[in-house]
Amino acid sequence: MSSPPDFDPSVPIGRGLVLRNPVAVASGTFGFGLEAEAMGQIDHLGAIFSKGTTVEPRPGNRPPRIAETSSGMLNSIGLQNPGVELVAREYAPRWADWPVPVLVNVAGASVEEYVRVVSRLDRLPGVAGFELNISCPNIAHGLDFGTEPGAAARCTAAARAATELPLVVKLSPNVTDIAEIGHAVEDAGADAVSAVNTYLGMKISLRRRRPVLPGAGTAGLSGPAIKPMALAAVARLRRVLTIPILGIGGVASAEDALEYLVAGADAVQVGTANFSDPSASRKVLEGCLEFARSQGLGRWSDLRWRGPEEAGTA
Amino acid sequence: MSSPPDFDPSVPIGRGLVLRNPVAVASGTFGFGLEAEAMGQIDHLGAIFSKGTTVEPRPGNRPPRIAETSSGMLNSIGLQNPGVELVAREYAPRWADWPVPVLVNVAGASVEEYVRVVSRLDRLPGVAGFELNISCPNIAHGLDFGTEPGAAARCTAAARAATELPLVVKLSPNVTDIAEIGHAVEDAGADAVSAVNTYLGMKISLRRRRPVLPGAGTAGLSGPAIKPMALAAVARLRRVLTIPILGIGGVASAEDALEYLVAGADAVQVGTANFSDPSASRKVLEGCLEFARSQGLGRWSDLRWRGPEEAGTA
Amino acid sequence: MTVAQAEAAALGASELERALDLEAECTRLLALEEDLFEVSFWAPEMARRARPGEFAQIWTGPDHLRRPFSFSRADPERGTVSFYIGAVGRVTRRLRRLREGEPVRLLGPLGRGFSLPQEPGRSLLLAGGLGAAPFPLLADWLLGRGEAVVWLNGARSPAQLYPPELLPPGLAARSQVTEDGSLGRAARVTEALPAELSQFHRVYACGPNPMLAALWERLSSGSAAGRLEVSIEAPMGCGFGTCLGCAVPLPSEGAGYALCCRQGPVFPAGSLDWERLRRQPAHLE
Amino acid sequence: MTVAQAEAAALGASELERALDLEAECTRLLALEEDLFEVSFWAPEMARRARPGEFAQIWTGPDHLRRPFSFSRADPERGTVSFYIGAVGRVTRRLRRLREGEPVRLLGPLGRGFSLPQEPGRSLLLAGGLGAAPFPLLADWLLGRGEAVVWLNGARSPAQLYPPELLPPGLAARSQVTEDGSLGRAARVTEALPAELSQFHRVYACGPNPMLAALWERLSSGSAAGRLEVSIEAPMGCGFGTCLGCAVPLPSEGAGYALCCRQGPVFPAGSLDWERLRRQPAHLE
Ligand SMILES: Cc1cc2nc3c(=O)[nH]c(=O)nc-3n(C[C@H](O)[C@H](O)[C@H](O)COP(=O)(O)OP(=O)(O)OC[C@H]3O[C@@H](n4cnc5c(N)ncnc54)[C@H](O)[C@@H]3O)c2cc1C
Ligand SMILES: Cc1cc2nc3c(=O)[nH]c(=O)nc-3n(C[C@H](O)[C@H](O)[C@H](O)COP(=O)(O)OP(=O)(O)OC[C@H]3O[C@@H](n4cnc5c(N)ncnc54)[C@H](O)[C@@H]3O)c2cc1C
Ligand SMILES: Cc1cc2nc3c(=O)[nH]c(=O)nc-3n(C[C@H](O)[C@H](O)[C@H](O)COP(=O)(O)O)c2cc1C
Ligand SMILES: Cc1cc2nc3c(=O)[nH]c(=O)nc-3n(C[C@H](O)[C@H](O)[C@H](O)COP(=O)(O)O)c2cc1C
Ligand code: FES
Ligand code: FES
Repeated sequence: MSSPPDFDPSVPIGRGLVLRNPVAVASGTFGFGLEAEAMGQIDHLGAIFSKGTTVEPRPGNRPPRIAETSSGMLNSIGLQNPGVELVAREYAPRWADWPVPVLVNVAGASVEEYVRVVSRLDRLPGVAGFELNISCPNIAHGLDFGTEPGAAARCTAAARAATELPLVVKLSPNVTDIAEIGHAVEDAGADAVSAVNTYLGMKISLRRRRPVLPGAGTAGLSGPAIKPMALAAVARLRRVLTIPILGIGGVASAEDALEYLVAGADAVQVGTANFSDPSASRKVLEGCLEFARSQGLGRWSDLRWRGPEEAGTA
Repeated sequence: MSSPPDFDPSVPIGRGLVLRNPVAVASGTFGFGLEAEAMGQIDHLGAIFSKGTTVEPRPGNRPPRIAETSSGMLNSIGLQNPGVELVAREYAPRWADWPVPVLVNVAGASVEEYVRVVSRLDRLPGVAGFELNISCPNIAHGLDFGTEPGAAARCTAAARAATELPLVVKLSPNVTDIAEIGHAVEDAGADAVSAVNTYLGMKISLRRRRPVLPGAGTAGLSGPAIKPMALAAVARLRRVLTIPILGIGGVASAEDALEYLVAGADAVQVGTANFSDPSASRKVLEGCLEFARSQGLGRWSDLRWRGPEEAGTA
Repeated sequence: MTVAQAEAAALGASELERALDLEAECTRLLALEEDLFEVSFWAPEMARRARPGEFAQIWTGPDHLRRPFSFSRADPERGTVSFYIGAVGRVTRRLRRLREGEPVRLLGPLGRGFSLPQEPGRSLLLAGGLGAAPFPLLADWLLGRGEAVVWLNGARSPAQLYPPELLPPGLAARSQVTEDGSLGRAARVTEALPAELSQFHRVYACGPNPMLAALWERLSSGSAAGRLEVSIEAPMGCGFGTCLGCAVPLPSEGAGYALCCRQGPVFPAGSLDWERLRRQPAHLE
Repeated sequence: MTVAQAEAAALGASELERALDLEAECTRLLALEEDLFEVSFWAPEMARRARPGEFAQIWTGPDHLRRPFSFSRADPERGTVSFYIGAVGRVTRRLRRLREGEPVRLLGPLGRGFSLPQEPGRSLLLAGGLGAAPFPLLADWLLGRGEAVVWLNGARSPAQLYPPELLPPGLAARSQVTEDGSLGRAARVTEALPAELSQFHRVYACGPNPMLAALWERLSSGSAAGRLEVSIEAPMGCGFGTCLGCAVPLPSEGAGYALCCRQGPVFPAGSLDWERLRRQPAHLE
């Protein structure tokens, strides 16, 4: 995929890691990249964010695990993953040969668990960096790190101490003020933030008179429905953070991605759209490059909105 | 509209106010009821929640004020309203003749402003109660009362002291834990809560490289897109509150309304759906009554989900 | 007029009283150049009620808000109403694919249309691109009342021009301008105004905000100022006065906003704040 | 098999390698009783690749996730694939309104289908309602390999029964049962099983989970247990193994879940946890 002449589509996201372009794929929507690699569907990507990885293998939540909603979907996968050991031994070596950096999405029930996952993978060839998932709404206590600035900072600082690789922290949108959390993790050493993870939601089965998904019935909402909220979150973060922001939420087209860049993101991650269209991220990238070409962009940040010129209310 | 035999469709929401049925219309989506009354479109309603009313008339935000999103809409009306004085003198006397209770949605920039609106309308014929809008995201400081339990409680307590009429408090969903706020306002004397108001969102114009809506570009997201989140909020509130809950968010059909009753609401408010279909609330009610009949419901609360039977994760 | 006065004035005067909300079948879709088309629906009672400048809210399904379109024709004899539409986005593109017999929901007539002459005289119709939409119906009514009607048809390029062959017969005069000059004079509508504006008893204009603002600038100081009526667009949530979304700025600071759907979409040009209107995005998003 | 082993086993074995993602035009829609229909698409290469029990993900537009449907027929000569579908919700209702020439997107073939005989013998096909969907294609393949095929066709009522006139020619035997008895015997599929199950080399079943669970209860202790293959449904996010949404419970506690889209949708009945499957809503929401 060629870029427009005199246009540098790359995006630095910290510690020397430069994405070739601003289109990545979001954790949990691309597995560990192996399915897509087999299809030849990874070469164009700016980065791959792996499925959330924990110390021990996790079987995940009992089914059903997903349900569709208006312009969105709910998931309660429950961090099904083969555990860090298998990721280290089987997946990382494969990633080492790929032309795309893979950042491992890390989850845990305690600061110590986060650190153990990071330490095990640190400096392994194939692991380009980490994305701390302090915001997964699907496991007990998963929320706490993401909703309290102190806890978010502690988790970030501990991971920071365990690696020299780029450290991205993925923020929860289920908070009163996302900027407060963003600020805390920037101070604690995050190289970038991802915004956002899924929104807490529920689907009800009227026939069964209970939630569709098991247990408490809550799950994470993603897809086009959340884009307006995620854009607002990114714009809010841009006001207070100096580090790069990876915008996430309902990106399905180049326009969506470019809107995130306007709102203040440095790059985007394509999530749910990968499910309905396995080549979504490729189309997003192609459209973005075409836009840059036709608009004669100098760099992506030319697109960025610099804030309101005038007062907010009339 | 006839109810099934032996079925009582009414819903008490506190202080002796009993809605004939659980289908009301949401503040800001039905004006002050006058347009609909002229069309003969109010007789079926359980209640009308008026447009947000402030002490002084407000011209509202500058346009554009609305934008469509995937399965939702953004609004930044900015509480345009004619002020409490006109509501008291011109509207309330008309409401007094209506077969439907009208609750006035109250907004303000300080506790004192809320109290002044409530005091002016208290005991006026035609005013059946109040809904405190402590959650409007569209005016400066509007958010504060709704996002901090202490402030929410103070505002509620002050309004409580100013009226013996039913007092409903409308909660903001833009918080880390809505149950905490709900708890605070129940303790402070709210007779019921409405959940939820709009979610903070933004739409970007790629062509203009800025938000579509003026000022900071943020606005309130409503419509089917938010239903899964609002249902989760209602279910969460049901766990901790004893007072009635009015469920709001994306109700456009009888199924939607009944889902809220399953999740724990006592009644619902139809909002954005009134715009695309002026007879939406009538259809919602008819469908609910038909469902009650066909399912042989004893009362609406038979529908309510009582919580997970088993552990949340497998 | 203050906000409070405006609200009071509106008391009880509901536009919805005369609106119909019905399912109407497509009777004809005339595809025109580029993405323009004229679509007609079977809605006899609405065809009888529709007045020039009024609009209907069209709904093609539960997944979107209704969309406003001016009546471009209303034929009580055939029982049809028609709309002249540009396929610019989701719903208009869906409308363009309508087939005969397929239904949509129509809510209308809504809004306040053009004021019509008590006694015949001369009218000037200034159409910018899609702004021509309400004029076939307006011309019908004017001509029916014995008015002499001059139609100035403008657009950026011929493909965006209201099709000359669809112009109503019986016009006193018609002229075409395109900005690129490939059809008619190379000019903007505002540059091609007849020299003697004072001869017109009424001037009606509809088109992009910048065109209308430029027009007002030209006319505001002259004798035609009080005779100019414009049809304005604003994004609409409901179309019938309850969402307060369709605010149109009024000139004096305290006056606030008018509702496009209820006090408009047709306004006397002098009643609006052109300074603020001009700054508003020409093409809304 | 532990979770980790399962993951390791799947390494590199991507189902997507042989899947096509293409736009395909509807060539025929056969409306059947009630809300059932058979719809065919022009997709020659997919028709060549499709094996019995495999499925495709259909996409009708950007506003929903894809939906999985088993191939009911695949005709490499005509270049078409067909699906037997019940209009139960949003997308299936949209599919039922497809007209000839209208396109959808198809992603497939996906999944692991039925295992096929190395040498001819006797097969029993047990279809419950819509569960008949994969069997026309399966019967084609079996018959083509000289297999003797018995088809037991069941449903709640005749309207839900796979249309007898569409059953493939050449079956060794066929029988129909409906729960209400209005067509064929009044029985559930599980009550109408042939007495001599041991005569069958293979038993294939597809239908609602409670039917399959009841079947497994009947067969699990007998000699046919190891010969039973079932096609299972699970709500799917992607259909190709990345979302982990389509979990199907495996029996032993530590084993966790299989992915319906990748390790299924056809499973040896003995490999699944029927206790948990039975409790899962029969008709997902
Ligand atoms: C009173 C009134 C009368 C109108 N009459 C006509 C008419 O006769 N013929 C006609 O073609 N159009 C008319 N419009 C504009 C028409 O409503 C919009 O073109 C339509 O809503 C676009 O819908 P969409 O889903 O296709 O576009 P969207 O997908 O919603 O948007 C596509 C593009 O159109 C722009 N747009 C959306 N709504 C409006 C709007 N209200 N005004 C201007 N731009 C908009 C968006 O900003 C975007 O750039 C009228 C508008 C009003 C308020
Ligand atoms: C591997 C596989 C093969 C399938 N093959 C066929 C087939 O050949 N023919 C056929 O008609 N159907 C088949 N299904 C089921 C089919 O996918 C669903 O009927 C379809 O997804 C419903 O989509 P909808 O938008 O119409 O319904 P929705 O509006 O999404 O839902 C309507 C109703 O259908 C139920 N439903 C939705 N998805 C499923 C599902 N995956 N399984 C069961 N119920 C569901 C919902 O719970 C709801 O009650 C298959 C499913 C799987 C997993
Ligand atoms: C099925 C599914 C699984 C997910 N798993 C993870 C995960 O393991 N870790 C994580 O940080 N985010 C996870 N997410 C969240 C996504 O990475 C992304 O933040 C979210 O889906 C919003 O983006 P979207 O609207 O583009 O999907 C998951 C999302 C989905 C839909
Ligand atoms: C145009 C518009 C104006 C609104 N104005 C108010 C208001 O004045 N006061 C208030 O409490 N809520 C207001 N709301 C919020 C609604 O009452 C409701 O809480 C929200 O729209 C969610 O419900 P819905 O999805 O059914 O629309 C407004 C919503 C819309 C769309
Ligand atoms: S469009 Fe809702 S008030 Fe005008
Ligand atoms: S449907 Fe996504 S993993 Fe099976």
